[in-house]
Amino acid sequence: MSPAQDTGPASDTGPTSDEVMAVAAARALSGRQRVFVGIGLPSTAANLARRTHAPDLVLVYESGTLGSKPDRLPASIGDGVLAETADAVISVPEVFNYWLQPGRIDVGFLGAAQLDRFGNINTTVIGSDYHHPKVRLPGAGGAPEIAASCREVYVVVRQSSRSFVDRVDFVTSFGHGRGKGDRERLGLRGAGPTLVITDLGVFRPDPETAELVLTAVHEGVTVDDVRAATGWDLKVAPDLDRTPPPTDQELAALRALKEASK
Amino acid sequence: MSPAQDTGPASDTGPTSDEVMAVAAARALSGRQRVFVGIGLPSTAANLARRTHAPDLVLVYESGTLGSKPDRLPASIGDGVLAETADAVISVPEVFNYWLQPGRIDVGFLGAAQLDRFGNINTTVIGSDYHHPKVRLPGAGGAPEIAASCREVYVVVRQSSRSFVDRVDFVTSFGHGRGKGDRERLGLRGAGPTLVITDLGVFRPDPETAELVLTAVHEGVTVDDVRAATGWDLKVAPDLDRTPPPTDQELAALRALKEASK
Amino acid sequence: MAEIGTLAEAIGDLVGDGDVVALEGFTHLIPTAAGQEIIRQGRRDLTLVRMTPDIVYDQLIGAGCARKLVFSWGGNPGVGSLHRFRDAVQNSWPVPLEIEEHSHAGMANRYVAGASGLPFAVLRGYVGTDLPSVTTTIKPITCPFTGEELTAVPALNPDVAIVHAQRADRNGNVQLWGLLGVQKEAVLAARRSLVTVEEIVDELSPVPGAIVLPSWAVTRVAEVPGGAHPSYAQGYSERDNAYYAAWDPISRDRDEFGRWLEQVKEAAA
Amino acid sequence: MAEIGTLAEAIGDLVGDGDVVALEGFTHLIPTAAGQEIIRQGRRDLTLVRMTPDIVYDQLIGAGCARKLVFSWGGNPGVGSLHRFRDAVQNSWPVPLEIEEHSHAGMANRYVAGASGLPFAVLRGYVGTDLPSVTTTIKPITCPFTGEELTAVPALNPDVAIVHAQRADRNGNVQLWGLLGVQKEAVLAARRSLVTVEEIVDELSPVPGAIVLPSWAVTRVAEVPGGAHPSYAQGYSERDNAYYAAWDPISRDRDEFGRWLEQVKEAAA
Repeated sequence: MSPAQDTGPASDTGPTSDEVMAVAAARALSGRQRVFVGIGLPSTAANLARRTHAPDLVLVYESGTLGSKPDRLPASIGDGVLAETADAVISVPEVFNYWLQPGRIDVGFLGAAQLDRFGNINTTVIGSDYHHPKVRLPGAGGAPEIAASCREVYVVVRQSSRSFVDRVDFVTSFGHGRGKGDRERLGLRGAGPTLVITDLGVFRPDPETAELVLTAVHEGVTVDDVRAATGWDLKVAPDLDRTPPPTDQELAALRALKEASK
Repeated sequence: MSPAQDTGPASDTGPTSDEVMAVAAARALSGRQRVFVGIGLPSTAANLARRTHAPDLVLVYESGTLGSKPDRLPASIGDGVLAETADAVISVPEVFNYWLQPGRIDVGFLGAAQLDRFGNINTTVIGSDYHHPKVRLPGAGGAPEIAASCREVYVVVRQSSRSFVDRVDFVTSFGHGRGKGDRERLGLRGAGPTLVITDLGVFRPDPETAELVLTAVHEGVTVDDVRAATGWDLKVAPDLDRTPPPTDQELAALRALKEASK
Repeated sequence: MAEIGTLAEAIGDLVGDGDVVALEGFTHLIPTAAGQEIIRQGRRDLTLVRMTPDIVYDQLIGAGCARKLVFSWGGNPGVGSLHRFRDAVQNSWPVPLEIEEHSHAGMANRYVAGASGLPFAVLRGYVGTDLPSVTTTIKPITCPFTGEELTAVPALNPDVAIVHAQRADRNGNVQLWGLLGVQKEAVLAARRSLVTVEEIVDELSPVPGAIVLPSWAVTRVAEVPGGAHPSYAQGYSERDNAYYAAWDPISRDRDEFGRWLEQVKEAAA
Repeated sequence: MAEIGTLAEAIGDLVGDGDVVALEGFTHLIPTAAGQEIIRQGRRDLTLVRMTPDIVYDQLIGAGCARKLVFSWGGNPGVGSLHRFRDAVQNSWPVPLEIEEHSHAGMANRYVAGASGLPFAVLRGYVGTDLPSVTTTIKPITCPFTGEELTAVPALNPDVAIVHAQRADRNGNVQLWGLLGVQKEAVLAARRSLVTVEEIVDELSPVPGAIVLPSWAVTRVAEVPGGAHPSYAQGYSERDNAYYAAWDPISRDRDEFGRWLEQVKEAAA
């Protein structure tokens, strides 16, 4: 059985699936890492990490803030609180050219509308015809270069067989292409997606093939649940982990962050 | 007879040749022109213009100041007074890329160690062998791109047969090459040197050939004086002007500027 | 020297049918009032350029002002989709919308090239993605020193750039601070520019983090307090998050949007 | 995270014989004390990079620390020539000095490319001049969109960049203001960096016009009050114009310079 769907935080309820995902994603960050943070789930997770076990985490937002220390979840990447609490505010060209492009950022934290078995990301169009899409999505934003230039990429995404597909309809951001070695062939410097966290579990690329493999399931989730929400023939790591459930402290911090942003 | 050599300002003496030159150069600027100012004679002239007939002149220094309004002559292009009185202070890459290169500056005001009959400037080496120069000069600084990108270039230089040569030993900054049309052939956008002011007179390029022609002599200077200080067979404009001598007001303003910078 | 005038005059004088128009402001200082004045004056066939076509462009697209959109991320930030944008792309409603799609890094560098008087910019970008297969303004370029292949994008030089700023002085010098986005680059890249400001003051006292656009780099300044609503102007207003949420149902429905449009057209600038 | 230590330790740890070293500061915030510590520690065969090799590089060149100079303007600003530089170029004294000569625009863009992780930069520069005939790091490049020919210069990525700033906090975050030169670009382009500062403070209060280099972009910070003398640190000191003038006779004469050098070597950092 899956955990309860996210129906908004309430201090007397157990964790929702989104909360489990946010906590799992937050735990993946540590120390003084420099994290390039997309808005939404990545921002929630990165801020939670900074408020719990990783107070020295350096949050970089594409709106041009280095070292933001927001006391609430920013409503957008341009939320004033990001600028007001930053070590430095810089122009958008500068954040991409001087800070992202040269590989100064440890972790790029991205969301996805579609993610495929090799960690390629689509946020552009659903459907095979770009010019006549079934669904027009927002587009690339900063993601293609975040995916290219950060030392590693973590993806956080709600999982379903529609979002977790064999092959994305459009490669907005390059993951591992069609397998191991494709990034090197293209001269991409970062390691690409090394971690994918969903509301069901955790995935990592197989070191031999770069295909995403299930390495952990969250509390209350079965491997069959995950398979049912995966659009390819999912491989499972032999030493499958179970994500420890959010601690009371983690959950309280997450809910406090969300509450403060209302 | 030439005017007295510059032996330092004294309020009860007539103008020195450097003062005549500075005043003549200042008069060439007017209105709201944006002037890219090199240090030394150009800076003196531009500041004098701003203090007398052209109070709205916009002074741009390569150290990164837009609209400096110094109350004394800056001792260097990095004098603190330039930053403190500027409308905007920007980085050095920005001043060259965003402000100079696109042609936003009306007048580039340059000095020269050598200047030739087609307005090419040398500030690099004296002598024909770059690698074993007779005299090593400071080099290019901002001048090559100032000469290329400003709408016009004014050169202010002390004249002698050594500095006013048929052909410069090294083209540090391109004037009119070897004649009319060379700038267009190279795709240079600005008009190049349109005015040269020395301690003896004023020169402008011939519209047909782009060769510098004497168009005015300063008070007390003869055409023969100028020919003697010119390293090529100098052409003289048929309607040769005589520079009106500095007014008392101009001289007082110039001396006050210099006094304030001590 | 920037001329100071009203918003309606400025749009009337600077923005013509068929122009390439960039309204910039990266989630902060978005010149929404100027966008609505363009709607009110009924401009058509615009090529709209903007890194993040959010509500301001959803409105212009829904009103049928645009023929083409050049962009890198089109969404209602923190809320979801831009439904007028989607309706135009998916259903050509109210008019077909051509798109030229880039990444943020590419768009930012295109403005930098435009501001720098260069025909193109170089970046490490787009590699491995499908964007170069659908966007013709992305090409490879080889380093003449190392032989390495990189990506080139052409300069953006809009006919008009419009941005919002906190203040201008009476000479038309403009001061803005907080998140700076690509506003300076957009203004410097454009042939003409309009800056709407929260207020016109006697003197621009220094503010930490502020930049100044000198009057001689700006065509027109118009005092439009609140002109960035529903985005914000740091030091003057807060982001109206409720408006972003409220826009979703208006944008989602053509009739709802039509009623919104009538109201805008009836309002004076 | 930048480590905070002494100047002598920093030079000892960061600068090795044969390194490519950039000391930057455009007439303001010139890290002269750091240059003299390099002399004191007897480094040799350095490739010195600097837009404006003024007194600080005249001293290093005269002391025989440099094998090569990469630069765009070498003079004693407001005074005249750099005689140690001239003596090295004209007479190979005390050791031969190779030069790689650019314009300011070229050098600035080379740092920008270095800071941006690109192998080269594009500019409208050097056209018609004799510089490309004597400098191999200037090449033509063609715009892939318009066919126009422009100029490319390779990135500068020094082994070490050294700059002076007004302040740092105890975490090593650096704040500087006034004329900014290319200091940010030099630090970001370099593999290692040292910032000498006027003072280390508990908190970096905001200052108009200031920029901050985050601690994680800097290798080492050393408190060196007056470390920019004879240049100045806006808000802390004035430019010592008399020193610039006094340098001329010292620099002009090998023996005078030799006496100056002995004094520097005897002084503690």
